Amino acid sequence: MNEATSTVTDRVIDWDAYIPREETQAIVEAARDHFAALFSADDIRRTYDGDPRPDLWEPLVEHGYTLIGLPEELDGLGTLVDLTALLEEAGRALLPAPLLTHAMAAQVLLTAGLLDETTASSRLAFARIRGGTLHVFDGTDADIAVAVDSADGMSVVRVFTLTGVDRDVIPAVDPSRPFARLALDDIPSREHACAEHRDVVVAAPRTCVAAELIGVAARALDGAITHALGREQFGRSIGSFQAVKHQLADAYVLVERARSLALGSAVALGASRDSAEGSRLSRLAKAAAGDAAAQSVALQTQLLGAMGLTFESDSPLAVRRARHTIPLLGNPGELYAAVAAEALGAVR
Amino acid sequence: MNEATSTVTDRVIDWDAYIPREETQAIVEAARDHFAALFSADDIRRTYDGDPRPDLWEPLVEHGYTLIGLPEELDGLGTLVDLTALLEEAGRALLPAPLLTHAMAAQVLLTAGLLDETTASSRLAFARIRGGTLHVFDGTDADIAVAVDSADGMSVVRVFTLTGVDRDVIPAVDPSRPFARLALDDIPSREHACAEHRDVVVAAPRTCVAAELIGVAARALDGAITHALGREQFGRSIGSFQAVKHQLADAYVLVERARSLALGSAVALGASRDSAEGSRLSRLAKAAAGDAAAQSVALQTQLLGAMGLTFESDSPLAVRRARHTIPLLGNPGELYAAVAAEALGAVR
Amino acid sequence: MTDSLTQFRSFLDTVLPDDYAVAYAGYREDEDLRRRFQAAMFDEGWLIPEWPHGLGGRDLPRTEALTIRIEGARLRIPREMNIQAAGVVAPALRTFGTPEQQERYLRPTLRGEAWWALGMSEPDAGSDLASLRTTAVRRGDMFVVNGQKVWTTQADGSRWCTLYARTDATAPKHRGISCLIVDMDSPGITVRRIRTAGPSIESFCEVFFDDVEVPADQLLGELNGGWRVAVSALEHERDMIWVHNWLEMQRALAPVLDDPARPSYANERVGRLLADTEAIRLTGMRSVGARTAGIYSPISGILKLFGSESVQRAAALALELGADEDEVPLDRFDEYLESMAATIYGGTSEVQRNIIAERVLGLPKGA
Amino acid sequence: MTDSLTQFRSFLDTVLPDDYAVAYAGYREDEDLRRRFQAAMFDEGWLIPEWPHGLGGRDLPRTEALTIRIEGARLRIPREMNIQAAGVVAPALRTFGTPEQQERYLRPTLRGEAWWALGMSEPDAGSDLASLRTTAVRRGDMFVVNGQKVWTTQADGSRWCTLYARTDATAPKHRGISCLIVDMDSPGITVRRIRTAGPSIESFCEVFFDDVEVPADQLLGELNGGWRVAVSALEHERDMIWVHNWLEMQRALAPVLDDPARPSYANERVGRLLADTEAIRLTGMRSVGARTAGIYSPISGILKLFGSESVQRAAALALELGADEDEVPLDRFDEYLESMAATIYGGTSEVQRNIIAERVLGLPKGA
Repeated sequence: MNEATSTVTDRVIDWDAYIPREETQAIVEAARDHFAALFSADDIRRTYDGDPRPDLWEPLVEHGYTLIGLPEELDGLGTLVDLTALLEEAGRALLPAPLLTHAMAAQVLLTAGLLDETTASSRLAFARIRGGTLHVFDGTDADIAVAVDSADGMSVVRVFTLTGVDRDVIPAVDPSRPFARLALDDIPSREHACAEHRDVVVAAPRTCVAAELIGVAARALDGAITHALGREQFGRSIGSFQAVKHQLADAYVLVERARSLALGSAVALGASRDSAEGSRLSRLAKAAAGDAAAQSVALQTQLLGAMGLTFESDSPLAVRRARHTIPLLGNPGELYAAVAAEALGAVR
Repeated sequence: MNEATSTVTDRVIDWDAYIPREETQAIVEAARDHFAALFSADDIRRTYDGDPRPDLWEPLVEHGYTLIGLPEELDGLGTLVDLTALLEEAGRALLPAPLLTHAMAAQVLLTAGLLDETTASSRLAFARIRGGTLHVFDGTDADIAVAVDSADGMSVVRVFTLTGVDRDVIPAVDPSRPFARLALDDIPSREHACAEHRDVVVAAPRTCVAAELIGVAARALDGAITHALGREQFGRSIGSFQAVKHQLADAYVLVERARSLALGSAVALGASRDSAEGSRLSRLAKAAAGDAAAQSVALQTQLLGAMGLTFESDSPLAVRRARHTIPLLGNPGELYAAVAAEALGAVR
Repeated sequence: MTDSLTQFRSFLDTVLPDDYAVAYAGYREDEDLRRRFQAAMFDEGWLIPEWPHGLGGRDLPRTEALTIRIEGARLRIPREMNIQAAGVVAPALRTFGTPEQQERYLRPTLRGEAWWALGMSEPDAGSDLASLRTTAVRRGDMFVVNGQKVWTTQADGSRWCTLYARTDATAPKHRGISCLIVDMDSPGITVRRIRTAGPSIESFCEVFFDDVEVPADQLLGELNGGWRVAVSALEHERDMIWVHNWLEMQRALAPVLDDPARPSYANERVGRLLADTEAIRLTGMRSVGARTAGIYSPISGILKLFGSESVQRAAALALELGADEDEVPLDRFDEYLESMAATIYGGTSEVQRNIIAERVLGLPKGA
Repeated sequence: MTDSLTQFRSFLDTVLPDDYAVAYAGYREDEDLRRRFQAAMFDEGWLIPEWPHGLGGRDLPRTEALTIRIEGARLRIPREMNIQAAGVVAPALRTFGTPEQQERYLRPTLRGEAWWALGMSEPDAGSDLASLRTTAVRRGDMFVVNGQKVWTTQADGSRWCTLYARTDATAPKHRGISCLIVDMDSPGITVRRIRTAGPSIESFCEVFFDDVEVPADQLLGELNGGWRVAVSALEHERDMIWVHNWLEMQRALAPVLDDPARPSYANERVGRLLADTEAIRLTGMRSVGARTAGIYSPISGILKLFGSESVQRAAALALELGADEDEVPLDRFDEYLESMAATIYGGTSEVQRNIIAERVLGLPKGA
């Protein structure tokens, strides 16, 4: 069957990329312990009452979290896979500190070739231009904001120096992660044209958002399971009700589906930051993570019942973090539809 | 609040239209008994082996089923609500005779003002023009076929005289309901321009399709429930498993959702055959009926397990009837999307 | 238009501010208007139009009364401050109350002058009323109440409470429960407010009862007949639930439909929700129609589940489509949060599915 | 490209017709080709590449063998005629068979020369193996078998059967079951073929056993150790399940993606299925990766449920979008029907959800 072998793409499967690495696991465990020591759920609640925790940033820098996923020549360590693993832990902890936005901005600069010692050691944030203002995601204390605009199938990366510039804090669905708003005219900035499509430039940041949402989803699912095991109704643990079990199983499938896509995306982007494959997988991963987070936090709330609607439980914290973060870089429906509209012919 | 009362539409709710009528119930009961006496599930299976039942038509005519929903001046009786109730029974029985296609064609002729004593007493069928051929739905024995085409926001109703014209029988997903294919050149036909949009002209036929699909869905749901009550697994009736109960409850909601929309559509079209409201509700009803049928037959098959995949059960009969009929006059996704695309501003 | 509808509109013109139709959102927080409005509704017989004159009604036929209530809801008339007073407690008082109780409580309850708390949920029972542990022990001409209620809406502002307590510890679970009318100012009652997840979730309280004395004549319904009172009270508002959900669907979808930049990819989901909207209305009407004809119809059993889940899907879609790539509008989030509560209150969706499966489809009880 | 992949491609070039890549659909019914192909795969060591030379393999590392099998599936190499022989029975023979059994059965089983039926399901037990009622009673050096099996695939063409029967009526349900190798030509066996819902559903049979004598040395595994044989046999093909589902997703979606008239309203659902497709592949690879590292990973537990339900959704979408307003393509319907079977065979989706909830999430057994 000569025709078959000559017309198909050669495909050697990189099984090794999917073997869990001990280094990744070490980062996960260290971060989990560290976040648990740094702050509690009550600290998150207090940020809702206007008591932010800017003091959390320095320990994160000291522990080297801001270096993960950066190149060695900038003192970086670990891979994009390690960064997503770290951000999943940040999501699981509902970290009330701007690690995600920092990582997103750093990844944009890295893809655009703009990351250097100065920017790598600044407090970065991801931002968006809306009319005459700059909206900085989780950016009340950021020194540098990074925004990516589309321009004729290519993109423009804008780097804003925020140090010393006045900013308004905009209330957000997740009060532990407020927006900063600044007048564009006030901010010194540089523009860098980039030959890639915006979806390529934001592929790594999208994967970062996906990772955090997966962590939020996993936390909500764990919370739901713990509740289902402990709570009795009609004389039995509600976790023994088949309908509850099946809902939890379905949510678990959604979480692992997203985790697989996020891993695939990080592997593809780690191999080639401007690959179409990476851009595509990052959108699917982000969409899947949004699904998983939306579904898991809703399920936790539903299972907890009235308690899930109060701050006696952590459920509203997870709902707010998930709903605040899901639209970032595109909501699930939008991303799925965009990938489908692009897809012609064979799936791969 | 003068502004409120002057800006809102007056709306007197016609509660009476939703009070069940004894006449409708009588039609339902008579048809149920009659269909049960006329044929069995084994007769339906035999039509799959090329043993059609043209002999079922005459009894249907004799019992007056073809007159239901027609105007009194044509010896008709009952309302469009009665016709949908009858067709729901036909769907429930998986009637292997062309009552649905006849009713669809008659309703088109009625809306277009083309129904007269001759056409009303002929064997009618609904059809579609594809290239140079006419595809007649369930039309191997039809004398007259009716097709509706779009033309610049208006429509053209075409009436074909099939008597004596040779036709090919096209195998269909539901072999008890084959298509007939005829060369257009061979068929004498008349054309009638119609000022209404095609969606208006086919609103009543769409409601008829919805009604039949609701019957199929109800049959499958009943079959699933009966099986769940009788079948034991792991030492218990599977109907006592909560996940099974919840799936059946959800399917039941889908069936009643469709039934409500079909009734609303029949009431609106009965009040005014060319109302935008009736056209809109008929599309939603048809979409909802497609959802209910697809879901219920899949659930029946799933609950029956391997048996559901064989002709030892009725499940494949319902699956084939549902899947054959669902795309007729538009699949659910298409209809939902079209109604949404039209909708601007307030829902009503 | 029927006469009563014309009269109701005239009444609204008289009692509501001129700009109410366009500015109703701003009047939502106008507590004074809300109080005055409820009193006027009662006085003029529009509060429960099918009830007798003098009791907030005008003896209208059931469907005509429902038309009035739908019209009111559609015009977004001011909400009652303490919705369960007229909606849940008053019907229970009318059905089960003694003449003295009706004389004392009905009027202030219906006019909105006195708020009520519903003392049902408990820490370890949740929505499972039959498992409640709060006890009421007869001592002389008093019941002495001990126990704890949770998730009690507006307990901190309520004058009275319909308290469900166990009065016979030896009877099967739901047979030993009675309903008592409790003065919330009684010694021994402590109320603790619980912070809710957002402003759209009505305040909850924990209520502790420590040797609270309740006069024996404050028993509502029969001794150990509390189960009947509870079931009857919760079923009274059934029609208003579908009307409410139908209007909530419209409210959630309106900004989506109005959005000129609505993306086409979501049209299928939008259309599905439009079908849900109409199906809620039509199923509600079928249910009323069957009741009018005196025919038993199982479909009213799906209205709560179908309606509340549809509203949640609509609110989620509006939330999704309302986000401007990164910023989520706070009001749409609040509405989504409110819709999450709708599948929990008054019997969770899981309980509703069990009820449909068992009572409508005839499946056996069990897990 | 690895050496083994190059060699495998050369092998395929030699053994398959020149036009196979473009005409594979037409070769699906070519039973002669399918038989010759399986024998060649065995002889050249490509059938189970991780197995030893001489047993259909060439001692390849696990992942390299999987690469070969994925490549074969991707190129749509001819299907085995009796898929369970090499896929289920051979691994069981290798793990549990006596040297004599392996000597006698392995080669013809792997080469496709003798078909096997799997005698598991029974009329009142379904997928609940522990409840089976067929008995095998020891009499001298024979087991005497009585009972009935249903839903037995290809029993009418099979030479042998792995029959699960109760050998100890007093033991707890799953402890009293043994696996016997039964010659289907034995006196007392009656096979009745059941008509399936469509050509894409493999033929089912009922098999009746009436005092069938089976030599005692035909016991596979230990006496009363049938449960272990069954579990092990069904788990062997786990990796091939995700590869199969991944390719089925592509096959179902290809005509949808290729359709120039694909309606945009369905794009969100199409995109969701594209995500499912990639997630099946990536979850499969994660599962292999964890096993390679010797780490326990629960994710393999979701592959069956997630894969088969995704394939069913994809087939339903292809069916919906393939209909030309009124006419449904028969081939897409057949594929949809086949996808309905995938959520039933080898443990229904309901059973899979229970397993995930209990074994992965740690929820209690119960209803």
